[in-house]
Amino acid sequence: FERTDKGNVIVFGGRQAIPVLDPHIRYDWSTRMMQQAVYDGLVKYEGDPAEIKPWLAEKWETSEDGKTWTFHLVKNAKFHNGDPVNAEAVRYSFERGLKLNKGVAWMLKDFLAPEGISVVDDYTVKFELKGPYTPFLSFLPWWYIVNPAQVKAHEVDGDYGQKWLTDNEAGSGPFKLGRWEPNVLYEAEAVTDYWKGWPQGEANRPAGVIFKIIREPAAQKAALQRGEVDIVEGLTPDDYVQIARAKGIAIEDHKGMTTFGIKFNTQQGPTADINLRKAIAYAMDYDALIQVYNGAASLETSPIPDAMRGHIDVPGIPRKDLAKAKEYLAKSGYPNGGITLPYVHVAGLEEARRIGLVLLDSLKPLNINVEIKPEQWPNMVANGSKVETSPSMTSVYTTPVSTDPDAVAYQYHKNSWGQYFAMMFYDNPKVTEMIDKARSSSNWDERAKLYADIQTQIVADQPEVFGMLQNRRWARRDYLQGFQFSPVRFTGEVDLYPLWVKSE
Amino acid sequence: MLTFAFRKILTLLGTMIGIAALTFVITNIAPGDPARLVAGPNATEDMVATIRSEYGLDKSLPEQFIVYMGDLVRGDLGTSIVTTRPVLEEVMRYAPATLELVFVAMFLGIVIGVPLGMLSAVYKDGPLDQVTRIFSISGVALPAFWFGIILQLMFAVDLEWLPVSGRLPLVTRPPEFVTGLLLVDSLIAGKFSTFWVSLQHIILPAIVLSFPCLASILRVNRAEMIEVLQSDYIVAARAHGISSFRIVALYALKNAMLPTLAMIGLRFGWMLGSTVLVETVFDWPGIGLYAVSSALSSDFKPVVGVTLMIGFFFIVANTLVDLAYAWIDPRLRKA
Amino acid sequence: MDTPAEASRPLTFRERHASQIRQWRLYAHMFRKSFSSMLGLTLVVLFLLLAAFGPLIVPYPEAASGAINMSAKLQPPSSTYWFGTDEMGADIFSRVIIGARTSLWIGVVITGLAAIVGITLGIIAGYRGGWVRAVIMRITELFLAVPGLALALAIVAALGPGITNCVLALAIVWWPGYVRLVEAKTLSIKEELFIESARSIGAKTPWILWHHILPNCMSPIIVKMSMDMGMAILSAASLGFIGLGAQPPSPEWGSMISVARTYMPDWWWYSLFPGAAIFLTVLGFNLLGDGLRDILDPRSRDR
Amino acid sequence: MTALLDIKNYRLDIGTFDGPVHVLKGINLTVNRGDTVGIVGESGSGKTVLVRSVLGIGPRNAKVVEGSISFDGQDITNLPEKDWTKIRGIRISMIFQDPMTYLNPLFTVGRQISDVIAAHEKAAGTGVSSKAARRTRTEDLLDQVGLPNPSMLFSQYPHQLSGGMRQRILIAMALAGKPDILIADEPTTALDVTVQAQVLDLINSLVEKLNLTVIMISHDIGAIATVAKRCAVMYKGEIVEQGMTQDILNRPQHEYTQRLLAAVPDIDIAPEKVAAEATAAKPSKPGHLLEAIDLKKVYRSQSGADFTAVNSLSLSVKTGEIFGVVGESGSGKSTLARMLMRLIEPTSGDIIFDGQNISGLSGEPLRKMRRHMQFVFQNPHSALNGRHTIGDAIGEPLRIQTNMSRRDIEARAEALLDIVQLPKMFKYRYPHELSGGQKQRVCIARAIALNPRLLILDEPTSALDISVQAQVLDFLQELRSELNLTYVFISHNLAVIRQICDRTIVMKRGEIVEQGDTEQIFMAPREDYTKALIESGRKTSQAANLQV
Ligand SMILES: Nc1ncnc2c1ncn2[C@@H]1O[C@H](COP(=O)(O)OP(=O)(O)OP(=O)(O)O)[C@@H](O)[C@H]1O
Ligand SMILES: Nc1ncnc2c1ncn2[C@@H]1O[C@H](COP(=O)(O)OP(=O)(O)OP(=O)(O)O)[C@@H](O)[C@H]1O
Ligand SMILES: [Mg+2]
Ligand SMILES: [Mg+2]
Repeated sequence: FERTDKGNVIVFGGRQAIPVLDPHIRYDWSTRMMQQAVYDGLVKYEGDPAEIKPWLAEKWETSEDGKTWTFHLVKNAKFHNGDPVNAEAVRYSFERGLKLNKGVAWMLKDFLAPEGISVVDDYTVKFELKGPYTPFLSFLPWWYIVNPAQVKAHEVDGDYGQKWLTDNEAGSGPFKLGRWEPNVLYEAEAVTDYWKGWPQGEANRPAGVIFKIIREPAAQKAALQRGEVDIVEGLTPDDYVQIARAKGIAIEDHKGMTTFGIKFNTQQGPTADINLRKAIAYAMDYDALIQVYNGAASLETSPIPDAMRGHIDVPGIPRKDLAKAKEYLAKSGYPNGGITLPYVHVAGLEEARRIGLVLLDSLKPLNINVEIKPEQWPNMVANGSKVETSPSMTSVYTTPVSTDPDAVAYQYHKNSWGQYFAMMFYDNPKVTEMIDKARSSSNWDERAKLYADIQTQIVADQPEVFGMLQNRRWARRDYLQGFQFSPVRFTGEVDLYPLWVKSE
Repeated sequence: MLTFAFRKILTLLGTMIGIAALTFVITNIAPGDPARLVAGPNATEDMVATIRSEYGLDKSLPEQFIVYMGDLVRGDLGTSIVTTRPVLEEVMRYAPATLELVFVAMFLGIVIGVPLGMLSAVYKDGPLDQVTRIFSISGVALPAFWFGIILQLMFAVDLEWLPVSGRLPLVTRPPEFVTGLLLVDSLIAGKFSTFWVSLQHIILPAIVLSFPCLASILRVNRAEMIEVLQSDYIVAARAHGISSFRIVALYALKNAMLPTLAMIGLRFGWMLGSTVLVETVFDWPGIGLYAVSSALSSDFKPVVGVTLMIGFFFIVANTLVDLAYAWIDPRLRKA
Repeated sequence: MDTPAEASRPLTFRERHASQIRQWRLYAHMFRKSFSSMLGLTLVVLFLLLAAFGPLIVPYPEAASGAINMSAKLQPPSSTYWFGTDEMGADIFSRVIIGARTSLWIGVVITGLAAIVGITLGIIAGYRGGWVRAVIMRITELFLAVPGLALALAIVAALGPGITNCVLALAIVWWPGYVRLVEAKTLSIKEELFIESARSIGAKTPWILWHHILPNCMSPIIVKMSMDMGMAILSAASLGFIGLGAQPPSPEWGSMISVARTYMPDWWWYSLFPGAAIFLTVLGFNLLGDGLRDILDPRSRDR
Repeated sequence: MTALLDIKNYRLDIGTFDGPVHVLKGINLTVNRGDTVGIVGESGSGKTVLVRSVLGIGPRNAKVVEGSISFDGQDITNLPEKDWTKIRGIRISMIFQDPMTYLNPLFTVGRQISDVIAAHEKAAGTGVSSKAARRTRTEDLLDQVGLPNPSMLFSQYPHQLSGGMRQRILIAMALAGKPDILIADEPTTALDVTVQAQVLDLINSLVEKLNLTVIMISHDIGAIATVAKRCAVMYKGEIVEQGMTQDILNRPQHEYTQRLLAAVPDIDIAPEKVAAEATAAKPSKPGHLLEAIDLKKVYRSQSGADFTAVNSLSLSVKTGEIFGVVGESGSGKSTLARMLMRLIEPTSGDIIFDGQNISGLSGEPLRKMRRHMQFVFQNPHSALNGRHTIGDAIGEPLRIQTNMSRRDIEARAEALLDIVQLPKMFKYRYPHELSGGQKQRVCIARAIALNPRLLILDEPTSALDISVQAQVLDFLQELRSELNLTYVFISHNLAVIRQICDRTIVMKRGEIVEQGDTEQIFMAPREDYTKALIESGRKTSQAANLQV
């Protein structure tokens, strides 16, 4: 950390830059980490397992039919320029998000029209949905409230202040923006009289946080060891093992919700053959998957991650069994193998590449060759959006943005076709029907049962090799206190608010 | 003279447009869909379409090209889809860092390369010549990225003499923006401590970048020196009793400097290209890094923009070399 | 004076080619005298041998085709694994040696394509002159005005990563160098009397290009090609390093380093050996080219 | 009084890949103060190596095997570099062959001379004088060598000066140190005929004015005769003869010297034998083989200005004759010759060969036509492709124009070598392994390979030594009668023209100023230009000087 006259400044070392800070436009992990620092939402995810905590909204109620949601705001919240955070600000922010139709818009736009939001009084705001939508609340932590006055003041050609908000903020969060040097570092200065106060106490509160871009893991490690940064993300699995032994360094290691799967194209090519898919799933060396992470991962026991409500351990999910694999292969259209299947992964994703090597090695006994192909993410998504161009096997990490099982289950809905996580083009009318039913029901017991059936059926259809859930890891100096994990955040993302430095 | 300048500017413009066309075509032949990337992983098709139309990506390629060229003529390099900012603005922000690095590296290359080249020409085939030959060719053969990492490990991680990466320490505020070159700006602002730390930061990347350039400057200078030293007018100068030192350091050097200058001009452009690697290794926030990260996210406007910018600097550098040529060589000085 | 019998005696091979033999002996003599040239030759020969026989002599040939052994990952150099193992437990020694073949292929294809295109265009531009030359040279200058690596980066980024694309991209940016070299050479050779002499006996343009201009351009071309072999390998490795070059499990040195750099400094051997391999290979080709220049380029010859 | 320069039994080897070459073999030469010594000898006889050794700037890998050189009583054979600084350029200085390459193009003339002055002052230990003083001295020197407007010249660059001016500058430089000995290595070879005479005059006048000791090298015996009182003849690294110039010219002892003198063509002697042969050939083949009507060639320079190299020129060459073209350098002779061959396009005008207008020809007909007319170039050294063997070079026209088999071509090439009197063995050699005269023969063999009817020879001998020139000229005449050829013979050397041509035209700035029978032109020139040309030719003509 850096000592300044105002106090300690915590330094976070990360690999990914923040090109656009605007909360209604982008929400990748680095961006969201900074957004969470400078903005507040109506509610916020906290804790492990993740729970939705009241934030700007101190309480809320739902109508009988599940279509109307009313939120009551706290009265002491203030934007950084001193304006109060009121119902109009909330309404404006949601309207802005929906109208811009970017970033987070997809979460609500099918159920909420801008006209459906209304200001009841200064501190009460009402949302009227187009239909009942149980996961509604679980998306709200992603919607930040901006100060309409500031945004409107900086509007150019009716752009809702997009240009300005790219590297400015109009929030009410615990931090406000300091230095903003794109591609180098981003600084957030603590707000002295943050309306919600500081959990670590005013005395321990840092003067600010610097998010420093360090692209090379070797440089990250060096910086951490020299105490130039206090916490880093994105080291290799082996680095974590290595650096854990160093003095003064602690590893944060938590079970996450990001699932890894090798998605098959179930509609076209060799992998349209379920027996081949099964053969591959049984040939896969699952232990090596864990070894790639040096043990910091756990095998998926169902499409739905363990930390999510409604998860069950699906019995009979494939594990390595060469005999079975060969049996299935014999039943498939390629009884003697002899084919080459592409395995596409995002260029630069080290673990995905290594898993490709594991797959390649695993399929050798089946006489199936694997061609490992890295692709730029946009190209991969573009190819994966059509049945014809979607490769036989694609490695995909998926992080659900809410704790509701629908967030995962819907990936197997036919409506999701074209999305990157639906590259398998899974088509099982029974499953689709169950998903629809589960998402509109507000009775948890009924839903839980449906989700159990959904999980079992998906595993049986083997649209992908169910891989593992990788642990979320950070390496930090041991004097850095207050770290709070929550699985619903993105990989790498840290809640900066409760952090503080314990000086010896 | 005026028509000369006018013609130069005209060719420069022509080349720039050519480069723009070239890179635009090259970068757009692929099927990449940057709109998809920035829309986020869960975006629906209509959200992606919103972004596409905002950036004109829904138009056909020839249309996009015409729009791009039209904007280019007006000095607009388009907008980066990832950062949503005008490319020109961003390139301008990152260019000083790159230029500073290149200038320092070039300085090192010339200051070391020219005298060494001279020496090894004078002591041709001697042990010094053999050593500098292997040294200089090593310079060209060393993979910059690898060499950078090794230096980093040695001097920054292990010995902790120098910083690992970046341009300035975290808390040091950059001096007031005048030229964008930290070394210069900090001197202008009178902040010697800032000058000192930024010098420490630039040392390693500059060495890595300058090494191949130093090598080729050395080689060219040596070869030219050897040739010049065998030329008739040097024989004549010797016959007229001019001292060896004067012959080598003044007469021959000036003649040998002509091709060396040309090489410096060439290497300048090459260096701008290599910053792509060096900036990646040293986290140097310049246009190279900007180009790589844009290329990796299929954001092609910045790639075209950076290529143009590099081309521009390169042409300017070569024009300067041409002028220097005319300044040194009276035969080129006629009206 | 020869007796008539002697004069009509058919000449032996040695006699007929005395000039060439002397020339070659002179080359060999000059080449041998220079330590650095010999070093270059040794390195290149070693490299070619490894490229030819590498897979036969390495201890774990399967390491090059993606065999993994997670229990032996990231082992330091030892008697079983001379250069240690990588993050998947593959033997780095085997991969580095077999990588020579990949590199050779890269170098030959890039240099070959570039030379064929560049020499053809260069000769045409230099000999024809006029608007043909203007067009060719403008395009060449355009390419030369953009540093090759930057342009290649843009091309591979657009085509997508992979060794074929990488080689293609580099070939696309490589040919202009040959055009310029050959054009300049052709321009000066064109003015030589022997070209006019050939025209005066009625030689057609292709004949002149093939029999007179090309052989006289050959020395600098050979020198440049030798140097370029090294530089092409280096550039391909650079793209590999950025992550746009060869892809696993193909053993390419640059992409090995690209992966290996995340394993610095604790697993230093991982990047050290591929890096050293690139360095030595490129060094070899450059030293060789430099040595060839000394003997082939009459300008620097002093005997 | 000891000799100023004394070379005793000096033997020098130069190490090459093929072993040492004995370049100088036992040279003995003494030069006394006030002497003017000339060294004459064919190209490659070792003249330059010898005088450079005197200055300590001999070839890099030279080795003195035996003997010594002493200067003013001091042995300078193996003088260390630092001791040379007191001698080189100060007590012994040198003028070089090619004034362009011996001046540094990047520095002003004044700077170069005053640097030399400064270097001398430093070596003399008198302290370097001021810039202004040196400038004055430099301008004095420039004045002394007869250059106009020295103060303007001071700040000019070499490329702005003509060849003659540059040579004067080099002389000024050599005189800067008030040398005891001035060595001049072929000071006039690279200059124009008219300028040659001026420079020789200058050297002569300087010798008298400054009482210089001079060693002058030349392969031009006339130049030597102008300047040197004493003379040495070098042949293959040896001095085969030395003595008073007068004596040697009148009574040559050594066989080589005799050959050399015999080879010198005399402008004032009307050749009988040749003319007779030519007249004999004439009536047998009447008619005109080649005609040019109103030929014009305009060059456009880069700055856009037009330059007319050949202007409205008409001529006709009769079958079987030798047609001479003479004129000073730059008068458009080569341009004319190239146009006749259609190697360059005439701007306007017609060329008629054997009744056929060939000015509009192109492609295949032009190629066919080229079988009948061939060209021999001025410089045999660059007219042959260094990468082809002699056999290839001679066979090339056959391969292009005929479809003879490989074997036939080989045989024909051997026959051609025979015709040009070269051993068959030569077909495996490369051009650089041949002497100039041999190369020119190869060029001629190549030209006659297709049995042409017309040969255009553009100064075929001017790059050759005099003795070789004579051989080539003789050979050309033999060949003509053997093969029934017609020649267009270009030269600036009037003596040569007179020796072999039947009819001649005199060119000046692209136009014909006079034409007619050669003898007539020489005996009774009508134009002033022709007169001047003959006069200056006579002056430099070696023979003219023999009568001194
Ligand atoms: N550096 C050298 N290496 C090898 N041989 C040399 C070298 N310099 C000169 N020679 C040889 O020495 C011989 C004499 O050369 P030199 O230059 O003295 O001749 P020259 O009489 O001056 O001829 P020219 O009239 O052509 O100037 C030639 O055979 C030449 O090939
Ligand atoms: N390609 C060209 N472009 C422009 N000017 C030229 C060109 N070739 C020749 N000239 C000019 O044309 C004039 C005649 O040249 P040409 O070579 O015919 O002279 P020449 O009589 O053969 O002289 P020399 O005796 O020196 O060979 C010269 O002034 C020359 O500068
Ligand atoms: Mg000589
Ligand atoms: Mg001529």
